Amino acid sequence: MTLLKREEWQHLVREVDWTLSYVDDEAVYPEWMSGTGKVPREAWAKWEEDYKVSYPEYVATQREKESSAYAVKAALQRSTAWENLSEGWKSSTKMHFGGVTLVESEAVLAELKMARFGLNGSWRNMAVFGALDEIRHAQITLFFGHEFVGKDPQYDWTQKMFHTNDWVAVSLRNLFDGMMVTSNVVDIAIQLPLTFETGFTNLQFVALSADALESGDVNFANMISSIQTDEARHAQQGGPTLEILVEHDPVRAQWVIDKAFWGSARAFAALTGPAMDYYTPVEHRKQSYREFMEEWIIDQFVRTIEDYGLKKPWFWDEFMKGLDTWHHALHMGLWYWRPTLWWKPTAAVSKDDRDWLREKYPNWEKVYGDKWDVIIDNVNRGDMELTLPETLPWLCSMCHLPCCVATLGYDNRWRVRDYPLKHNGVTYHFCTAGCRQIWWKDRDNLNHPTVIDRFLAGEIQPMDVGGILGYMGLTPDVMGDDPDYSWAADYKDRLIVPRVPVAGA
Amino acid sequence: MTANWVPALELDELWEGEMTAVTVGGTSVLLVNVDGDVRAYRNRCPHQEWALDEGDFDGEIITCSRHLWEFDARSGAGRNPATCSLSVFPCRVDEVGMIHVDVR
Amino acid sequence: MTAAAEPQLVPLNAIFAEDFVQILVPVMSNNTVAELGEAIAHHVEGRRVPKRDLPKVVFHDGKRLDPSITVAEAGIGPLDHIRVEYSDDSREI
Amino acid sequence: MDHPVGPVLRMCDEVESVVAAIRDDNPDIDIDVVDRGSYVRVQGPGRVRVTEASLQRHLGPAFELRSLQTMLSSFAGRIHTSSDEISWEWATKREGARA
Amino acid sequence: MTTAKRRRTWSAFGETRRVPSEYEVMTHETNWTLRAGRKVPFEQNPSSPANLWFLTYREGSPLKVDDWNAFRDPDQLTYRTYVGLQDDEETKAEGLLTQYAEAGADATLSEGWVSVLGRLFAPARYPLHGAQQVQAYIGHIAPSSYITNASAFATADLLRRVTRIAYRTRELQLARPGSGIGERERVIWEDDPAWQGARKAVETALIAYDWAEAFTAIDLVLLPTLDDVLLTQFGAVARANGDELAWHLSSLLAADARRRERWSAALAAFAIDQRPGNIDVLRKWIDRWSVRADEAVAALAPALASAPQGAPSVDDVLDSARAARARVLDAAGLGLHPAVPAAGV
Repeated sequence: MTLLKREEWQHLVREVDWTLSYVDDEAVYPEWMSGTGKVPREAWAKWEEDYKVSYPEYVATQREKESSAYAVKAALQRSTAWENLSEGWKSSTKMHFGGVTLVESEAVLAELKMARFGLNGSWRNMAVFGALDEIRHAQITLFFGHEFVGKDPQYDWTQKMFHTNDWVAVSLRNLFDGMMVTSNVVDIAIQLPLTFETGFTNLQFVALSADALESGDVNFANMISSIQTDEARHAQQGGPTLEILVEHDPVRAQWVIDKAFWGSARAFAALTGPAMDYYTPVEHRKQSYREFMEEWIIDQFVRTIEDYGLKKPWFWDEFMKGLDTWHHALHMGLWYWRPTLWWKPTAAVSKDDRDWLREKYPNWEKVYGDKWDVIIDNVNRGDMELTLPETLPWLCSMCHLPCCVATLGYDNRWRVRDYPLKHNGVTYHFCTAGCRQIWWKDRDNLNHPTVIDRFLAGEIQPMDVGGILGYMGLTPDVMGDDPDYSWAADYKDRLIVPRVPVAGA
Repeated sequence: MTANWVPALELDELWEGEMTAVTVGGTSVLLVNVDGDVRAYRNRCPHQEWALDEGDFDGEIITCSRHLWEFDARSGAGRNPATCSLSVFPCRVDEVGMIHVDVR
Repeated sequence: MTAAAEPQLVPLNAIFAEDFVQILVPVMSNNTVAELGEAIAHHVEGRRVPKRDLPKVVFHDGKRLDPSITVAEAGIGPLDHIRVEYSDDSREI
Repeated sequence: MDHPVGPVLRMCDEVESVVAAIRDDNPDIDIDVVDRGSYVRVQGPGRVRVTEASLQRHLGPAFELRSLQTMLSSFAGRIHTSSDEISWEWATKREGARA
Repeated sequence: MTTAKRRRTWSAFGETRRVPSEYEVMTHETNWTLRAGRKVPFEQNPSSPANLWFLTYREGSPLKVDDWNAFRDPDQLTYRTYVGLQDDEETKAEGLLTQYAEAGADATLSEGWVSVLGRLFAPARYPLHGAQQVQAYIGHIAPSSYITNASAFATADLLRRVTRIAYRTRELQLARPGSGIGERERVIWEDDPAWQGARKAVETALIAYDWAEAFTAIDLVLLPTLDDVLLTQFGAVARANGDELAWHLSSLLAADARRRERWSAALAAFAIDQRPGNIDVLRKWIDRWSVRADEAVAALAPALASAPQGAPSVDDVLDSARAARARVLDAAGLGLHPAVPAAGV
C-alpha cells in the first residue's frame, strides 16, 4: 500500500487556523455569530472530532449511498407499490415530505454558517461535509416527493409547505430558524447536531423506518434510514463543542440543550407522534411513539448528556408526563382542523385502534375516548358540519402549536390549563410551563406573532374560515380530509340508543 | 394519397420534455415533446418490441427500460446501438392545440 | 373619541369543560356573561364534549361570574382566559 | 446489560455478516442484537469494536471499512474511527478525541 | 386520454409547459427565508440580530435583480452528480499519487525545487481554507438556493484542494526530512513577505459581508487571479523542474477552479442581463479587489521566479494572472472593453 493512511496526514487538513493581523479577530468571528461567550478564545484550539472522515473517503462513500438509494427507487418506480399503500401511511409520508424537506435545506445554511464562523478549522471542515449532506437530504427527498406529484397533488407541498403561512409552517420555521440559523455557531452546534440530530432525528429517520417497512413502503424506509447515516457522522460536531462549553460555561450549555430539547419534543409530538400511533395502520405499528421515545430519546439521549456532566432538563417531569398526552391531543387537533393540512389524517379510532391505544397508554380512554365518541356519533349520524371547525385553536406563543395539553389536577380530573404571561401590557398564552419559561428567557428574539395574533391584527382577510385557509396557502385540491371515516363504522349500532349523559361520568 | 389525421391528444397534456403513449386506430403510438415540437413513433422498441413509454426521456434521448437501448427523440435514430431506429408516424398540431397522428 | 359605551370586540382564549384544546372566541363587550358561555359552548358542545342539560358557569381569573352582567362589567379584557363549566362541575379549578 | 454501546445498522443484505464480524472482534463480551425490521441495534457492554480485517473475512476482501458508514444509521456510545477499525465506547469523562 | 389537469411538477414553477430538469426539481426555491411575501427573513422578532444582518447584507445588497431564482448553474450540479464526478476525480488523483509514490519521485526532486514547494505550495492550504470560509459564507447568505448549492459545492472543492495539499505536504515531509515541509507552513503564511499580500486579501475578504461583494471578491477576482499562480503557472514550472506529479495534480484540481469560474461568470452575466445597472456595482468591487489581488500576486511572484528551471519573470507572473482574471471577467460581460460601453467606468 503506497497511499498514506488518513492518520498519517489528516492533522495537516485540520491545522488551518492562523493568527489574523490585517483585520481584527472580532471582525472575522463576531461574537453574535461565533458565540465564544465566557469561553476563552484559545480554548477552541482543543476542538477535535471523534468521527473522522476525509474528502476522498467522503465522495466515495456518499456515491455508494446515492447509488443504492436511487437503485431502490428505480426498481420500485414501475411497480404498484405506492398505489398499494394505505392512505394512513401515505399521510405519514406526506407529512414528512412537507414538514421535513426544506428543513434539510435550512440545515444547509446552518452547516455553512458553522463552516464560516466555527472557531476551529477542523470544525469548519466537518461542517462543509455537513452542508453537502444536507443538500443530499433536501434533494433526495425532493426527488422522491416529486415522483408522486402527478398521482396526488398533496405531494406538491414537499416543495411548497414552508413557503406558505400554514400554521405548521409558521411553527416549524420559528423553531428551526432559531435552532439552525439565527443563533451563534456554538449554540447551533449544540442545538442542531447534538440535541436534534443525535437525539430527535433518530426518531423520525430510524424509528419511523420500522413502521414504513411494516407498512410496505420500502422506498421511504430506505430513503430515511440512508439519510440518517449522514446525520450519524456530521452530528458529531456537537460533542467536542459541548465538551469545551461545559468546561467553561456549564450553565449556558445546559440551557441551550434544554431549550433545543423542549422545542424538538413539541415539534415531534405533532409530526412523529400521530404518524406512529395513528397513521401507521395498527397492525403495522412496530412500537408506540412512547416506546420509540423511550428507546431513542430517554435512554440514548439522556445517557449522552449525563455523560458530558449535564443534568436532565429542568422540565423533565412535565416532558415525561407529556409523552402520554401531547401527541394524542395534537392528533385530535390535526384531525379536527384537517382542512389546514396537506395530508389526509385518518382519525384511526376503530375498536382495534382503541384496544391498542389503551394498552400502550392506560389513560388514553379517560382523556380522549369521550371526545372521539362524540365525533364518532356525529360522523355516523352524518352531522359532518359538527366535525369541522368554525374558529381557530389557540396557538402557543412559544411553539405556535395548539394549546392542548391536558394535565391531571388535584381533583383527579384531566383539564387543559392556561399558562398566561403578561408582558408590556399584552397577555400571552402558552401550552405548557416549559414553553412559557423559554419564551420569557428569549423574549427579545422569539416575540413573534402567532397565526392567532395575525388574525386578530387584521392581517388575515376576510376574517373567516375561508380567509384563514387562503392565508395558509391551502387550495381545494390539497386541503386535508379524513380518507374514508371507516374507523367510525365499528360504532354504528350504538346510535340506536340515544346517549344519556350521566352526571359526573 | 391524402393524410389520415386522427386526433390523439391535446398539446396541453404533453409538456416539453414529456413523452406518453396513446392509442390511435388500434396502434400504440409514442408521442414526444422535444423543445416544443411533437414527434410520433411506434411505441415499440425495435429490439424486443418493448413498450417505450415505460422507459425514460431526458428531453433529448429516449431510453428503453428493457435493455437500455437509446434513441434520439428528435429523429428516432438509434444512438446506442446506432444500427436501428424507431418507426416514425406523421404528426401535426392543429390551430386549437390538438395533436393529430397518421398511422395508416 | 367614541363613547365609552360603544361595544368593543373582545377576542378571548377559551376552554370549555374537559375539551382538549383552548380556542379563540370573539365576543362583544356588551354581551352578557351567559351569552359568552354559550358562544364558547357553540364550538365544543356536541362536537367534542357531550351536551348536557345543565346550566353553564363562566370563570375569569379564578372567579365565578354572575351570568347576567356584561363582559365589560365583568372586567374581561381582550386576550383574557375564560373557562366554562357545567354547573355541577363548577368547583374552582 | 451495563453501559450498552454499539451500532444501529439499517436494513441491508450485509447485516448478518457485520454482526458476525463484530462477534469475532469482541470475543469476551455478549453481543446483543435487537431486530426491528428496518434497523438492527447491535450492542455490547462498555466497548464494542469492529475491524476491517474481520469485515473482509465475512464480506469479502474488497470490502472497505468506510463502507460500513453506508449502513450506520446511528449508534450508542462514543465513536472512534481509524483506517483499520471503528469502536464505540462508554466514557464517563471525555478524554478528547484521538487522532 | 385524460381531460383533468394533472399536476406534473412543483406549482412553484408557475405557468410552465416544460418539464423541469432533475437539477431544477431538486434545487428550485428550497430556502424558505427567501419565500415570497415575507416581512423579514426569519420567523422571529423583526429586529433580531439575524434579521437585521440578512436585511442588510442580503436583501440590502446593491447588487439587485427581480428574481434570483431564474439563475441556473451551467453545470447543473446536483448532489448525486457532484459526488459521482468527484469520486472519479479523486480516484484519478489517488492513481497518480500511488504511481509517483511507488516510483519514489519525491526523492529525485532538486533541493531548489523542494524549497519552492515548501515556500509556495505547502502553505497554500491556509489561504485556500480562508477562501473556503468565504465561499461557505456566500452559500449561507446567497439570495437563491441555486446560488447556495453552487457555492456549497465550490466550498467542498476548496476543502478537496486543501486536503490534497495536506496529503502532499506529509509525503514531502517524509521524503525530504529537514526541508521544513510539514512544520513551517503556518510561520511562512504568517510571516514570509511572499504571502502577506495574499493574507491581507483573504483576511479582508472574510469581512466583506455583503453577499455580492464577497462573491465578487472571491469568485470573480481573488481566486481566478491566485489560481493562475498557484495552479496553472505553478504546474507549468513544476513540470520544468521534473515534478510531474505536481503538474498532473494541478491539472486535475484546476477542473474544480474552471467549474467555479463557469458558474461565477454566469451569475455575474445573469445579474447584468437582468439589470444593466449592476455592471457599475460589480465594477466598483472588481476595481477594489483587483488591486488587492495584484498586490498578492506581486508578492508571490518572486517565490515562483526562484525556481531552478523554467522560472518565469516577476512581470510574466503578474501578466499571466491578470490575463486569467480578465478571461473570467470577459465571460461575465465585465471585460475591460465591453461591447456596450457602460456609464461611470
